[in-house]
Parts: sequence; C-alpha cells; structure tokens
Amino acid sequence: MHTECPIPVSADETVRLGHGSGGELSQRLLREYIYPHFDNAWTVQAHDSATLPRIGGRTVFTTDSFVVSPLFFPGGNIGELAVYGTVNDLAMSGARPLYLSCSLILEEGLPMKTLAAVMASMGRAAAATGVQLVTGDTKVVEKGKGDGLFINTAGIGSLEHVLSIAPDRIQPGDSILLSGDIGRHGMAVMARREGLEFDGPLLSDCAPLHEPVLALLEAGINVHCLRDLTRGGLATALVELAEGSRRQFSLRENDIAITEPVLGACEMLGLDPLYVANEGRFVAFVPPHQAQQALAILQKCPVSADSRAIGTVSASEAAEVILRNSIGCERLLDRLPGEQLPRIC
Amino acid sequence: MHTECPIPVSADETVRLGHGSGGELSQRLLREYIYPHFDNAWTVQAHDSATLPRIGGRTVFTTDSFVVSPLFFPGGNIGELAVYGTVNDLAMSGARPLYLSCSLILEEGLPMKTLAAVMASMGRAAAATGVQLVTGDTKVVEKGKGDGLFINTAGIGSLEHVLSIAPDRIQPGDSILLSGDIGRHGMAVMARREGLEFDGPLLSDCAPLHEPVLALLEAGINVHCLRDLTRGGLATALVELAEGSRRQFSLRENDIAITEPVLGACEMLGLDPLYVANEGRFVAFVPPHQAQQALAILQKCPVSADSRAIGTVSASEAAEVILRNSIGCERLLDRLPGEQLPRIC
Amino acid sequence: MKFLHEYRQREAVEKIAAEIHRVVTRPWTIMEVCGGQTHAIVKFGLQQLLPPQIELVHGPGCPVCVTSLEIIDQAIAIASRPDVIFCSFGDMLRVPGSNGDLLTVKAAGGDIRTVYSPLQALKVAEDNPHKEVVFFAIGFETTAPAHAMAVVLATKKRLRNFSLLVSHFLVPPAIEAICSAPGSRVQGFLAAGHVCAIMGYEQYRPLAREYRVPIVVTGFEPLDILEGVLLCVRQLEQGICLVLNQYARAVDRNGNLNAQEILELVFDIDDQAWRGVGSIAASGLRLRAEFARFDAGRRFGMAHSSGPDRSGCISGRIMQGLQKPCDCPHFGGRCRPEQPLGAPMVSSEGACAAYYRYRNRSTADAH
Amino acid sequence: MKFLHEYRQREAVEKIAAEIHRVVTRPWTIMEVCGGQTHAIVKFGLQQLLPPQIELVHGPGCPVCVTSLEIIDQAIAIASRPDVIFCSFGDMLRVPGSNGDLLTVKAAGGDIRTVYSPLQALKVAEDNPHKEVVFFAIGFETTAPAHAMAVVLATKKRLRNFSLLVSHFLVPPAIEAICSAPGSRVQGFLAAGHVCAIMGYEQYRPLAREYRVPIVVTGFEPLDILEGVLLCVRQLEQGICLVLNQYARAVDRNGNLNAQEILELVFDIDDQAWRGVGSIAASGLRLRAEFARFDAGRRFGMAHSSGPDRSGCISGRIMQGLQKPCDCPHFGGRCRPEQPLGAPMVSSEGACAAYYRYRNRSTADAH
Amino acid sequence: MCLGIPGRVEELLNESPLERSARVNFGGICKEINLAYVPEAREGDYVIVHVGFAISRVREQEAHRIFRYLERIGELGELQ
Amino acid sequence: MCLGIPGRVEELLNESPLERSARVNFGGICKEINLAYVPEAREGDYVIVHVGFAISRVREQEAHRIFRYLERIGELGELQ
Ligand code: SF4
Ligand code: SF4
Ligand SMILES: [Mg+2]
Ligand SMILES: [Mg+2]
Ligand SMILES: [Mg+2]
Ligand SMILES: [Mg+2]
Ligand SMILES: [Mg+2]
Ligand SMILES: [Mg+2]
Ligand SMILES: [Mg+2]
Ligand SMILES: [Mg+2]
Ligand SMILES: [Mg+2]
Ligand SMILES: [Mg+2]
Repeated sequence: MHTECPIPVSADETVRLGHGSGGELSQRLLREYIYPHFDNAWTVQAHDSATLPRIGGRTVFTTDSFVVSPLFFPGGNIGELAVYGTVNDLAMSGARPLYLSCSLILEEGLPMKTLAAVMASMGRAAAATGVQLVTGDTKVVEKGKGDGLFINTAGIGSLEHVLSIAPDRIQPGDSILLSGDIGRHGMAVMARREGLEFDGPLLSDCAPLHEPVLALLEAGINVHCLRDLTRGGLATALVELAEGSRRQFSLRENDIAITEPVLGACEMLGLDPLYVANEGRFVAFVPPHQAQQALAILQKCPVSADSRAIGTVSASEAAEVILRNSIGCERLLDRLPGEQLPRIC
Repeated sequence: MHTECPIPVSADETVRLGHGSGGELSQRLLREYIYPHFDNAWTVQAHDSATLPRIGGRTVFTTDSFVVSPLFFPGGNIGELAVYGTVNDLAMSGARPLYLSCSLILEEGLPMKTLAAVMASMGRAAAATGVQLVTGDTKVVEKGKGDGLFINTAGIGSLEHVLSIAPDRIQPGDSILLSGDIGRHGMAVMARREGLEFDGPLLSDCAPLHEPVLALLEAGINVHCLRDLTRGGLATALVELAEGSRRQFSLRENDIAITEPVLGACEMLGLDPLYVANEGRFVAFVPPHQAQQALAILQKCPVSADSRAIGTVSASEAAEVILRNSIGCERLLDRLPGEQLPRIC
Repeated sequence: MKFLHEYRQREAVEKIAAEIHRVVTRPWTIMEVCGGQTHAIVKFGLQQLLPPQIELVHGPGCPVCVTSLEIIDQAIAIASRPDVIFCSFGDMLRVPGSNGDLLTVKAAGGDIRTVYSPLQALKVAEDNPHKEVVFFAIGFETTAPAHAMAVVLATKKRLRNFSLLVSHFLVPPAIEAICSAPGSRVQGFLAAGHVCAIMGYEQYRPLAREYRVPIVVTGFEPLDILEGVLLCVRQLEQGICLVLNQYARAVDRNGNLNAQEILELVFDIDDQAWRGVGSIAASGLRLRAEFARFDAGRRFGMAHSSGPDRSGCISGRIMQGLQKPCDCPHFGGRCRPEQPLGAPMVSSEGACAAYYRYRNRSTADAH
Repeated sequence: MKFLHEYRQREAVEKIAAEIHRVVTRPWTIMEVCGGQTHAIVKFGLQQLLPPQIELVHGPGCPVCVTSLEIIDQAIAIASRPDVIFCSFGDMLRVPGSNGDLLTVKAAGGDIRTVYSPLQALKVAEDNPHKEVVFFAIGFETTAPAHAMAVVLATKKRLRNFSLLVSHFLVPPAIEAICSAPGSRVQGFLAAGHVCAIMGYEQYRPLAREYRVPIVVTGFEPLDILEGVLLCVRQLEQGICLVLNQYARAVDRNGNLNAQEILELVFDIDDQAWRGVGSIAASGLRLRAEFARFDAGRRFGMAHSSGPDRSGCISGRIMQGLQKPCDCPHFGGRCRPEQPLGAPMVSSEGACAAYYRYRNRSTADAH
Repeated sequence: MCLGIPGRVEELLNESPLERSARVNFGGICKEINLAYVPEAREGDYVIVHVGFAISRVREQEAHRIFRYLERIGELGELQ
Repeated sequence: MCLGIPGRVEELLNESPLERSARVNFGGICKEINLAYVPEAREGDYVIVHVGFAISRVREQEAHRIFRYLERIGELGELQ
C-alpha cells in the first residue's frame, strides 16, 4: 500500500496548533509554504542552523521583530517589512547585507493563504535585495495569544571598509541629509486600522536602503552616522542621535518633505508627522564639504531620489534638536513619552 | 529647573503600549530592564546593530522563537530557554556559540517584575554559557495579541574544525548516543498548565549542550551528526534524521532512560514520552569504534552524565526508526500528525 | 511504577506467550473490545508475540471512535457560539464532523479547553459565571460515573451555566450486536477491564451462554492482555464458553456499587447511535428528566439534523471485525493521520492509523 | 491643504506680528481659552513672535484637562468590567485617575478602544450585541452635537447595549468664573473658534460688557491666533471691550442652529465639576430624562464616591492663569510626561509638558 | 478643545437627514463624514470637520478677508 | 476505552462524601483525585484512577496471582 499524497493543502485551510508541533503538519507547512521561498541552504541542510561561507570584513549582526497590524497595508506587508527592516539596520552600519534568518510566530486560525502571500513576498524582497534567507523557525500559538503573524528576522552583513559609522562620530558642522518625504508608513498602516479607516493615495515607503548607503561609501563619502527612521519617526531618531553624540542639531522644517495625504491624515487625527513611523527613510550625517556630492549620489538612487539637506550639527554640546519651523519660530523636539494617540483637542 | 528623576520605576508596574513606541518609556525599559543584563557592546554602540570582531572559522547562523507558557516552569523559564535553545542549535552544528541577539515581543500588561526576572535569567544563562548578548529589539503588542512574553534569539557561532556534521553523514553501523533521560521539559511545563496541574519532583532538563559537543570534537571524535531533542521529542528528531539520511535506525527501548515522575505523568495523561519535548538532551551519531570513547567523554560532562548508547544505524536504506521495546517487540516510530493530546482511552 | 512495570516484564511476557503458542492448535479470531487494549496491543506490538493462528480484532470500545457524527456536529455548533466555553477530553478535538473538527473551531476563535476531568470543567463554570460552560461528556460505563458526579456537584453548587453534551455508550449491547451480526468472525472477547471495574461482569454470562463465546475480563498491560488471550484461547480450544476475570486486582464480580448508584440517579438507559455501526437498542445513557436542565443539546436547541455520514468511512465495519483498513477506498488517500476522515485514523493507535504507519512495509504484521 | 497652508505662511505671519509689535505699548495678559489654540501656540512657537509685553495664558478649554477625577475614576471602573467594551478618544487614555489611567486598565485586559468619532462607538455596539458598549463622551460645545447625534441614532437603531459616560463642559460660564476669580490677571480672551461655530458668540457680549474684557472669537492656525491677539490688543490699548469674530470663515454670529436643536433635544444644562477648579454653576451638560437609559453612570450604578484629588496637582490654578507649572511642587519630580500626575502633563502641548521640555534651557521663552 | 480641520466635500453618500454623509477629502485622503448639521454643504464646498461631523461650511469670502487686510497693512507700510 | 492507572493514596484532602479526595501519587508526581466511589481506600492503598476519579482499589493479593501462575508454568516447564 504505497500511497502518495493526492491532496494539495487546500487554500482555505488555516493554521492549527499541530502546525507547530514538529510533527507531520509542521513538515508540510515547511515544505509547502516556507521552503519554496528560501534559498537552498536551509532546505538542503535540513538542519536547525545554516553554515555560511567565510564572511569578508567585520561582521555586523542585528535583529528585529515585526508585529504590524494589519499584516497587509497599502504599499507593503509584514513580509517585505521584515526583510527590509533588517536589511536597513545592517545598512545603517554601513554593512553589506548578506544573510537573514526568519522566525515566524503564527496564531492558530491564520489563513494559509495569508501565510503563503507573506512568505512569497519575503522571498521576492530578499531576492530583490540580494540577501539570502538561510535559517528559520516556526512556532504556532493558540488563538488569542498572537496577532495573526509575527516575524522576526536577524541579519548578518559584512563591513567592507574601515569607517566607523556611529553616533559618536557626528561632528559640529556636519550636514544632515534626509532621504525622502516622511510619515508615509505610519499613516498608510493607520489608514487600515479598524475604525479609523480612510482611503486615498497613501502608500507605505517600505523599501531597502542598502543601495544608497553603499553608493555613498563607494564614492568615498566620509559618512559619520546613519539612522533609518522607524517607530518614533524622524524626531525620535534625531533626538536619540543628539543624545548619543551629545550634539545639538538645527533643522529647517521647510526642507522636510511631507506629502499632502500624509499631512491631511495627520491633521485629521491630531498627529505630528515628525513622530510618525517610516520604513524606507534614513538620515545621513556627512562632513559639510561632501554634502553636495552625497546629496547628488543619494538623488541618483530611486529609493532616495528626493533626498534633501534638512539641517546641520551646531557647535553646542546641548544634546538637543531644534526645529526652525515654516513661520520662522524654533521648536525643541524631544522624545514622546509613549505612543502618539489621536487627539480631539 | 534641572530636575533629576527621583522615582525608581515601581516594581508593580506593568508593560504598556508606550514601552514599545520608541519614545521615553521605551528608553527607560531598555535602560532599566534590558541593558543591565547585556554585554556592553549593545549598550555602548547605542545603535540598531552590533559590529562584531572578526570571526575565526566558518560562521554558523541560527534562530528560534520561544513561546512557552507558563513563562516560569519547574526547572527554568523562558529566558534561559531562549539562551540555551539557540546555543544548542549552534552546538548541534559543532560550532562554538559566540553571539546572540534577543528580540522581545511583550504583551501589554506583563508585570515588569516578570520581565526583570526573565531578563536577569537570560543574562545569567548567557554568562554561564560564555555567549554574548550583543543586539536586540523590543516590541509591545496589545493585550490579547500576545501571551505575556515571546523571545526570539538568533545566534552566531564559529566552526573551528573541518568536519561536516549533518544528517547525510550518518553511516550504517553508527552508534546512536543519547545524552540523558527524556521527557522532562515537556512534562514540567505541562505540570503547570491550567487545569492539568500536578506536583512533584519534575524539573525541566533545560540546559546548554555546547560543552559535551565541543569535548567530543576536541577529543577527535569523528562526529557524524548531532541533534538536540526539542518539540516532538526523541522520536520526531530521529524520524527526521532517518529521512534526512535515508537510513534505518534500530533503537533499544530499555536503554532510553525515563524517570518515574515523567513516566507517571505520561501514563496519567496518556502521552508517549518518546514524543515529549526536551530542552537539554541531544543525540550523537558516531562511528562504532569511537562509541565507547565518546560515551566516556559525554559522561564526564555534568549535563550529559547519563549518556547511553541507545541504538545503531543499520544497513537498510528504509529511512525508518524501529524501536525494540522492553518486551522484545518492534515498533515503528513515525512523526505524529500534530500535537500529542491527552487521551481518555 | 508499582502495578505497571511488573506487567511489562519481558520474561513474564515471554512465558505467557510461550504458553499461548503451546495451547493453540487452530486459528482463532478474538476481539479486544476496548480502545485502551487496542492502544496497548499496537504500542507494545503484542501481535508479534502471538502465534499466527490468532487474529486480534480491534473492537468498538473507544468513545472517540463511536460518538456519532450528529453529536460531533452538535459539539461543533455549540463550541462555535461566542457565549460558550467548551470543555473536552483532548482526543475528541481531532475527530472529524461533517465539516471540520473541534480544533478547526478553536483555530477560528472558539473557546475550547482540553480538560483531564469533568471536575475541571465544573471549575471552569464556577470561574466564568458570565459564560455557558459545556462539557463534552463522552465515554463508556467507566467514565459515566465521573460525569454523573459532575451533574450532582453542579446541582449542589447551584451552577446555572454548566451543561453536558452527553454521548454515552454501554458495552454489553454492543457485544451482543457484534455476536448477532451476520458474517461475524469473532469467536471470543477480551472484555474491557475498567468498564467491569464499575459494572462487574455478571451481565456477560447470558451473552457467553447464548452466543457461545468465551468472554475474559482483561486488563491493559501486556501481561494482562496476553493472559486474557490465553484464557480465551484455552476455552476456545476446549470448547468452553465461560466468563473469566483476568483483571481481578481491579475488578470485582459486582463492580463498584457506589458508582452504580450515582450512575442510576443521573442517567437513564436509552437507544444509542454508534458511529459507523448504527443504532443499537438500549446501548446508551441519557440524562434523567430531573437533570434535563444540564442537557446541552436541549439548552442550545440542537435539532437532530446531521445527514448520514457521507464520508465513505468504513470504521463501523472495521470495528466489528468485518473489514480491514486497507479495504477502505480512502485509506492513505483522502484519509491520513494529519487529516483523518474517520475516527480510527485519529489517534496513532487507531486501527487505520496503525495500518497507515506500516503501509510501506512488506510485513504488515506489527498491528 | 486649502484653508490650512495659507494661514501658516511666514510672510503673512510676520506682517501680523509686526503689526502687533507696532500697536503694543504696555504689558497685557491674554488667555486663549481653547486647548487647540494652546496646542498651536506651543507647537508653532508663536510666543516667540510676540512682543515681550504680551503674555499668553493657557486656558481651561481642554476636555482632557478638566474632566473631573470622579468621572475618570468612573471611566476606569466601567472599563474594567469584563462585560464592557469602552470606547474613548485617544488622548483621554493617559489621564490619571485616583489610581492608574485607562491605559493601565487596557494593559490589565480591559477592552478599551480608541475611536475617532462617537459614530464608531455606535458601530462597535451594533457589532457586539452581547457586550455593553460605553462611549466616553467628553468635550465642549463643539463635540456635544456629535454625542447628541449618537444618542439619537442609538434610539433610532434600538440599540440596548450602548451608553455614554458624559463629561460635558460649557465655555461661557468658565470664562465668567475666570473673570470673577479674585486675583484674576486675564485682561482679554481669545474665544474658542469651534465652540462658536456651534453656539455663535452672542452669549459673550454680556461677559465682555460686565467684566470689561475684549473677547475675540479666534481660529487655530498661526495667522488666526496672531490676528486674534492683534484684535484683542488693539482693543486693550484703546480701552474697548467688544466681542469680535476673527474666525468668520467658519463661525456665524448665531452658530449652527441645526446642531443647537439636537443638542437641546438630548442634553440639559447642569452644574459641572471642573478638575482642579471645582464646581461651576450651569457649566455642564447631562442627558435629559428621556435619554436617561443611555447614561452609563446610572446603568452601572456608579456612586459619587471619588475622594478629593490628593495628588497636589495645581492644574486648575495654572489653567486659570493664577500659577505657572514651575510653581507646582511635583513638576519634573513625581510628575513627568511619561508618568503624568495631572492632565497638563499628558499631551506634549499641555502647559506642564511644554515647560518640562524646555526645563534645561536658560531661556524658557518658547512656551 | 475641538480639533477641527477643513476638507472638501467630494461626493454625497447618504441622504437620509440624520445620517446624511459625504466623502470628504483632506489633502488627498478621504473619509466618510456626517453632514447632518451642515445640510447646505454641496459637492466642492469645504466644511470644518470635528470627530466625524461637519460643524460648519467654510465661507470662502470670509477666508480671504485677512489677506486683503494684510495687503492693506502692506500698502500703509509702503506709504509710511 | 478508559485510560486508568494505578496510584498510591498519599493523604486524604477532603472528607465530605461526594467531594472526598486525596493526593494520589503516580511514580512521584501527585494529583488530587476524587475518592467518592472508593470510600474504603486508605492512605498507602493503590487505586485505579480514571479522569480524576478513583474507580477501584487495587487488591494486592489478586495482583500477585499471575506471577504465582507463571512460577507454576515455569516449574511445569522444568519438569517437562
Ligand atoms: S481509512 Fe479513514 S475513512 Fe477509511 S475506515 Fe479508516 S478512518 Fe475511515
Ligand atoms: S506639574 Fe503635574 S502635578 Fe504639577 S500642575 Fe502640572 S500636571 Fe499637575
Ligand atoms: Mg534591529
Ligand atoms: Mg534602525
Ligand atoms: Mg530596525
Ligand atoms: Mg527551531
Ligand atoms: Mg488575536
Ligand atoms: Mg534554530
Ligand atoms: Mg534543534
Ligand atoms: Mg531549536
Ligand atoms: Mg529594533
Ligand atoms: Mg493573552
């Protein structure tokens, strides 16, 4: 009685606890939903780890968990985000992203179709970015103990240059470059949040940022510091860097691009776009004499085509961020205590 | 008005969404609860990634997410588990574990005390194992969208030898060594599950396994394959390896140690200890002429002091696992379809 | 563990097996009635110890296997309600109804909890006064007293949010049905030790007499089962048809009178539908009128509505010893352990699951 | 965005500011009543554009700031119930009650949802018939018509599981209280544009006359606020006390009569407790008897029980222009943005939070 | 109190008096807004929106007043 | 049907007839078990437990019977 499996896992199936048991259902999940989107390394080794080729240069290591809700939002989904987010953290060290791990926490009841779409998207995002998904893990939690799907990616990259790219290298006089308009990711996600729904041309900026960074480095720009703008937005990232470098930053609001739809959504909910999340934007600190050249390089990459210089590092050691706004007044930016909540007042 | 913070974060606080916002609450969480238990690298770099010293040998990369409930169980907690689990996956490649990342998904409402205890435990586990926690991430999800605390660790290790340790190196005649008694972790966790509670001397076996593995390698044992026994237990691990190597394994049930409390709990719930999870046990496949030497080495390490040879790889290519049981009959072990459920019949 | 290990000793087992080999002269077909015995036979590979003349047939004594499609569908409907917490023994969760199983309901958000005991379900009801707590009370005579006690205690505690979806079966009528079925091949029975611990075994004497079958009340360890087989075969070889008690350490001739008393207080005997087999007269239990308010079917207005089982599963015939799993057209095709069509594929010791495991072997002798 | 960008143009703003500088000869203290205006003043740094003689005092026009401790405690008690889904505007979640805030309840498992509109809460009630859905109806005259409409629609839709925890405030009585307070320093008012969009501004004329204060109905953009200041200062310099309408693009003298009609249908005027300030006669709204069944306080038997606010927060005096945040003993100590003791520390544009941000600067001139 | 922002009425969605609503455009993004209190608003009009309700219709005429005033100041300034 | 396993009664916990219970030991791990149906069980006795209820008391005498029988077979075998 040698029977083959005649049943393709049906598309309207959902994740069950058994898919996380390590048993036959787990195997099918891996075989049918996950391996096809990963590089052979993982599948072939059929082992709980990946043995990598020797890494040239110093190794950079990072991790992020992705918990976005909804899983699909205008302009992206959690799968792309999980690839790009970790690629970007590697890029912000000036590293070339090489390998990613992928660890899934599935909630019982997640439609298999959703998982399939997310995994396919991860596979495409990895291919487009030139990183390899080489090792992973899958857990299933009971209904009500997760939120559909959480993804963790850890990443390994190689530093192929001798620069140190870190907050403490920020110098007075440095030019602060911003790679595009801000607030799109946060507002695109919010546009799909239950109850707040609005529609319109609001797409997440979710994108990989290694290309412009490597372009800067290859051109010999003496990059002092880089930071991708994720939760907390531009303002939080800069406050962290001001504190990390003990420098004062002066920003010009007029040079910070915000699209009309982002502004409209922010005004409607009483949110400040400076604190709204991005997933495809970064700031670069470069010496003033290289600022024009750096800007030109950034503007040549599609993902950072709208880069602008938005401010400078001043001589003061006050560790603060000052925004000169559109009407010429100054505003001190600080960290928000917690999440921005929609206001009525 | 230069005011200092006079309030220590009170011990009866709980995690709030703001702790995941990237704002001031996030900073405090990191500063007070997480950084103290990590190596300086992460704290000092204050960056989203860690730049590591050059890694000697080939690099091994792995990841696992930990979703155990309850978070504390007899003999361990999720923090230790997250360190040892990834250390063990590295060890199973024959690698020396070097660096871990730590990514937390906190559920709103998690008591800070719990977080503090788990993080302290992670710190101790890392120190005891000689790995460094060098990069991390923290997310907070709404109440009802998590289960207190999920931890992902990814790990990097170095391969300092030229052996390939993988299923396809398993050879007919290989001796199968098991590093101790089985089923303790799964039953210790179940003993604390709501409704099933039972008490007694049932401790998880949760422990790091790199020491006995490195001892085997240093002694020149030609280790063919290693596998730690986690979800799915001994039976599932061996079935996977039988399929991965396309070899038939013959096991002797009498040589597989199971303590009385584990057996008692399994009998009570109608579970098969061969399929119950472990977190500090592994199997090693070694050439028959080195089996005695390997066993002696394993028995010298406290964590594998009760190691025994439990079976051999036979010449057949049937890719199956046969257990000769205590009464001399044979039983074919296969993967369970999903989770083992307690039986009444 | 005392009273377990000694019944799993190789030497003792081999001695009994040798005695069976010595006694047997002709082929005999013996049914072990109870799913627990089947479990032990498959897990320990006991068939390997028996002479080829002896064929063990796996009987219908597994509540998971015989609970009717209609009741499973009712369970699924009730468990799907947002106001309900549905408590069940673990192995019921994977049994397929007309459309999905309880695990599917759970995955879709139903609050379904695995319990070890009906007392746990009672506690859930006490702890969740704003929810309806429904316990899936399946079982044979062994389990019925536990369910009866849950009803008594719920009454005493004045719980208004607790009810039972009852699916209870009685063994003797099933044995009678098997004996009287046309084409029956079963020549002797190992009766279910734990059922007899409650009910005693006086009821089996008329059956043994009428159908001329030896019946041996048997335990669950390898040594018990082999001794049960020996006591059965010895009678068969000698043409005797007595009721014998192999499991005397746990079973008294009259059973457990305390338990029988509470059982009669709470339940009435009624006709019952057995999955795959059909209705058998007076083979089930239902709540007595006094306790009708604990009847979940009534409380949630469950209509008797499931159509016939169209799955094509032949489990009933397998459990009666009339056919084998490989005779089923779905075996290994639409029906596999990770997506069972019928109950015998659900647990790894179910008849079909055991066959499935050995499907790639030339010798299918281990089940 | 049309009607926003043009009021944020640097050139126009500078022209108006220059005109204010030109007109001012003496110190003047002006209160912007509305929290939305405070928000704009702090965020845009408008004080930097004004001559040093002009001091802006942040008024009590923020429902988040003035909702009484008692109501917050009631909200927390109701939101903690397992049968309740509690809907609130986002910024209320962080306001401290006697013991924790709504975010704490949420973290402990309370089903609390942030809504943008009361209509959303209504939808939650329709979607969750087995739950009690309570909407935290806070606000001034601007928001009250939305809440009134929610009550009307709930009546029309026969929703039985919807109620409102009402905390509604009226502006004119508050202005009168501030004017008549002993030691009041406020010499002119920027009245709240959106409140007047609903209510018109005829009610302000007697106040302006009696207390001899100019009152300028003002919008929310930099240009609006500066023009409001200019219209106020010009009167102060000339000793005139009129009610003027700076925000005529949105405000009609008589307000929105449609809205007023529904408002009166649903609400009665009543005395109201303002957090930190105390009770002000006829300064609040409560549901009329016909709609009493929508009153969450009644439905859940909320007792009037909160003790006095023992936190020591001086927010009331700050909102009346009588003291400054740095006069508060808790400022920057027990009270900080990530754990506010009082409402003005909650939002980043609250008076105390704004002071806190600039605490390390020698010049505290930016707020 | 009372965050209110101007949006353009794009399309009427519901004409029943109490639930009268329209798609209102705020810088490109749109949301359904209750128009019961501003029944006179037509497509193309701007309305001030607060918590999902239009509370008044923007009068374009009045909106330009301040710019005319600023021009006058400018002219006066030039004269001085 | 009817997974039942033997455990040793360690300590009586509740003496009320219907909720009579004891800590019962299964190879070292313990669980509270209802003893209402086996009121005669004493500490040190073994009981067969099914779904949280003791359903019968193990009779040691009977438990040894099979081993005595096996010895007899053995003796017979040696005789043969
Ligand atoms: S193989 Fe499946 S469908 Fe066929 S009898 Fe067995 S359980 Fe039923
Ligand atoms: S600093 Fe805090 S306690 Fe003091 S007035 Fe401000 S909000 Fe109240
Ligand atoms: Mg990271
Ligand atoms: Mg980053
Ligand atoms: Mg990141
Ligand atoms: Mg894993
Ligand atoms: Mg969920
Ligand atoms: Mg791993
Ligand atoms: Mg492993
Ligand atoms: Mg692992
Ligand atoms: Mg991160
Ligand atoms: Mg939870």
